[in-house]
Amino acid sequence: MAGTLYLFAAFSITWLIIFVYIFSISRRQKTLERQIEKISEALRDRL
Amino acid sequence: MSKDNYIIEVRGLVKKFGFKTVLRKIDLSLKKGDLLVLFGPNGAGKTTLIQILSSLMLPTSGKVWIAGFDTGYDREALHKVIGVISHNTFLYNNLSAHENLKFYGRMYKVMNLRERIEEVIGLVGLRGYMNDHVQTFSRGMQQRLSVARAIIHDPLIFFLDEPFTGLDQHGVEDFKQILKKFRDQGKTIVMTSHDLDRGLELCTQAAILKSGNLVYKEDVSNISQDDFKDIYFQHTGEQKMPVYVY
Amino acid sequence: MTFIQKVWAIVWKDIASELRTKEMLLSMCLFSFLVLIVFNFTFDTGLKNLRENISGILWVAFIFSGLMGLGRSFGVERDKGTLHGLLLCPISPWGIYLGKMIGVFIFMVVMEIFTLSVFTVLYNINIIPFLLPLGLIIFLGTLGFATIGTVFSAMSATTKARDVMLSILVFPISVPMIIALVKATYIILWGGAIQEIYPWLKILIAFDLVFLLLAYLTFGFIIEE
Amino acid sequence: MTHNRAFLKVFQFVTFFMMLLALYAIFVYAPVEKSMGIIQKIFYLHVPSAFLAFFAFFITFIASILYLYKRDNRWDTIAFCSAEIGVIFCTIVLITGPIWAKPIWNVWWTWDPRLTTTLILWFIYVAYLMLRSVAGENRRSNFSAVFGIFGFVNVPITFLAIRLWRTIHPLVITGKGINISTPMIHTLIIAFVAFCLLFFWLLINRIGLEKMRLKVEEIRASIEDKIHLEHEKQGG
Repeated sequence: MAGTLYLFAAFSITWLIIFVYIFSISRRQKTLERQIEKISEALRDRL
Repeated sequence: MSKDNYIIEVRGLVKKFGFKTVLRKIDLSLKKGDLLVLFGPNGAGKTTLIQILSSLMLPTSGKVWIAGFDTGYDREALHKVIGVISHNTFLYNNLSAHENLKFYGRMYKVMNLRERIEEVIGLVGLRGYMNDHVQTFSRGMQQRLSVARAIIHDPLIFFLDEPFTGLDQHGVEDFKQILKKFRDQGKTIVMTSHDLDRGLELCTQAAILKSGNLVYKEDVSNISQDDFKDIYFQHTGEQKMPVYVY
Repeated sequence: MTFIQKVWAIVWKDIASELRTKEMLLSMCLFSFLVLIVFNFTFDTGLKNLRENISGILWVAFIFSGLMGLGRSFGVERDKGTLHGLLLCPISPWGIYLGKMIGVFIFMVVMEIFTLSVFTVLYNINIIPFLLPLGLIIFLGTLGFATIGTVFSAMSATTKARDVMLSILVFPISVPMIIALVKATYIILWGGAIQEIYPWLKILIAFDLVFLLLAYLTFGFIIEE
Repeated sequence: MTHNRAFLKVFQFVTFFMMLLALYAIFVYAPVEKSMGIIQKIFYLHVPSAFLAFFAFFITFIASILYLYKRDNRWDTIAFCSAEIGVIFCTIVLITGPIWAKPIWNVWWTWDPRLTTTLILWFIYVAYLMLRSVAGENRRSNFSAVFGIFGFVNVPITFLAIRLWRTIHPLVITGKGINISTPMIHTLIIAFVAFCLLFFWLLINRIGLEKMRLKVEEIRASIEDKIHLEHEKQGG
């Protein structure tokens, strides 16, 4: 039974790490997209 | 690849720090014996240009040939023919004047080093301080010793970055004499200065750098100082000379 | 020949400059002395199991105080603005590297001779009979440490948090060398057969040669801007 | 661009599918190992992660060499992104290792050559990432490329040294062999492929992100530059 617990811990931690990483990538991507949006808006206003 | 008639040849020089452009497409050529003074407001890229010319920095794009040597490839050969003086003296504080010159003399493999040290140290008027440690020197004396250091290997080309910094009136006069002597010997000199009067007195060529652009470069031997000041203000848009704080 | 003379000029300049103040040598020696004393309290020296630790203590003292010397090797040149003067000299980056590296090596050896004599007294170990093999191991170890350390010293001198960065770069890379040094020193100090240290010697020699070669190939990239 | 995006979508779908398939294979298809019991299934996470961490650092090594050789910033980006993902996988190895060791050998950590080398590897590449964050902009690429080369060349020497060190010391733990059956090998292969796909999917996305960041920074710098120049013109 203890084995199952350890197994569960190992798998959940692994997935957690991977998902947190994917999440951080997508969040940074969103931030960049927002910045691009801002820049192009500012440029449109000037034109 | 060297251009025979030009001793300094800069083609399409661009320098960026990260994405920040410091120098934009600079073209510059100097003949042997020219004395060029680079003027320009703070942050115009003067020091960066001098550092690239003296191969301390690599250009982001473009080419620089000094005495026929490409600054990216023939650095060792290039270093033998250039002398650099900046507001940073490149001197070792814990060593004496003589030891500093001995070190640099050995690095440049100067022949008859002992006599040569005597000679250059006399030239900058520090003969009496030969065995004193550099850290006991005043700023002006350090700058003089820095001149001696730069000329120990008798270079063909000089790059001077704000060489008057920290010199007293007397030191400035001496330094001008040294520069005149070099000019008469046919050495090529590139120098940055914020001091229009002192700079103009000596130069045959003047250039103005502004925001990384070379906006002006002419032979100024026939232009009066006042005329040049007007040209300077016109090109830089400044109302007066920048105030430097060191 | 010219190359060797120029490299020697750099070494001479560093030594002459250090002998004026002796600041760095003194602090390195004092620091390693302190390490020996502190470890003496941490591991009760009366106990037999100290034998296991004693070679480790010695190398911790060497490496930590060596790190002080390394940090200053390029740090001082940058702070005092002499680095550009050095870079403008007509010598290849490899020559500058060798000059600085030999300087660090010599300072470390001086510190190590001092530390070893204190060590002999404090820990009651007679090292005279093992002087030759021990000297060889210390030579290889110090060389390896100076080899990688000089490269990272040149890097960290330009970064923020200079000293911390130097340790973070040096330690993980020096792991195989430290293992080999501690084990070989242990075998020598406790009278092991000389053949026993051969595998460790091989690792040390390989480490030194590989990283000297890498330094030769890459040092030019580190000092350019 | 659309072509690229479509490819990425397909790639993402395949990766996702393979990950599910791997989970199915690990928990349903693969039999429970006899001597270790169910805990042995960590093996399917641990081994591919270890391989990929190593592989990622190898990519960093090659990209670093190519960067110094070609002076092309793309190689620098690849080296950096690969190192970051390598650290992620390395972390997974270092966490699953002790979790596996504890119930089987009743210790969290063993100074086994492979595990110890992985730990050193982790330190080296965390140092690599730190170096990138503290180095000045015009030196960053060169420094990290040199360190990427030093770090990877160091790996075999470290492994040899640690192995030699462990064989001379008595081993507290003697590795129990795993009785591998054919379904287990199948499962391992599936998990391996799934992890490789995951790795490349992460790498492609991370490189895309880094390129986008650089592009935005460049655009921003050039706009600021234009404004600055225009401002000066008006002032003068």
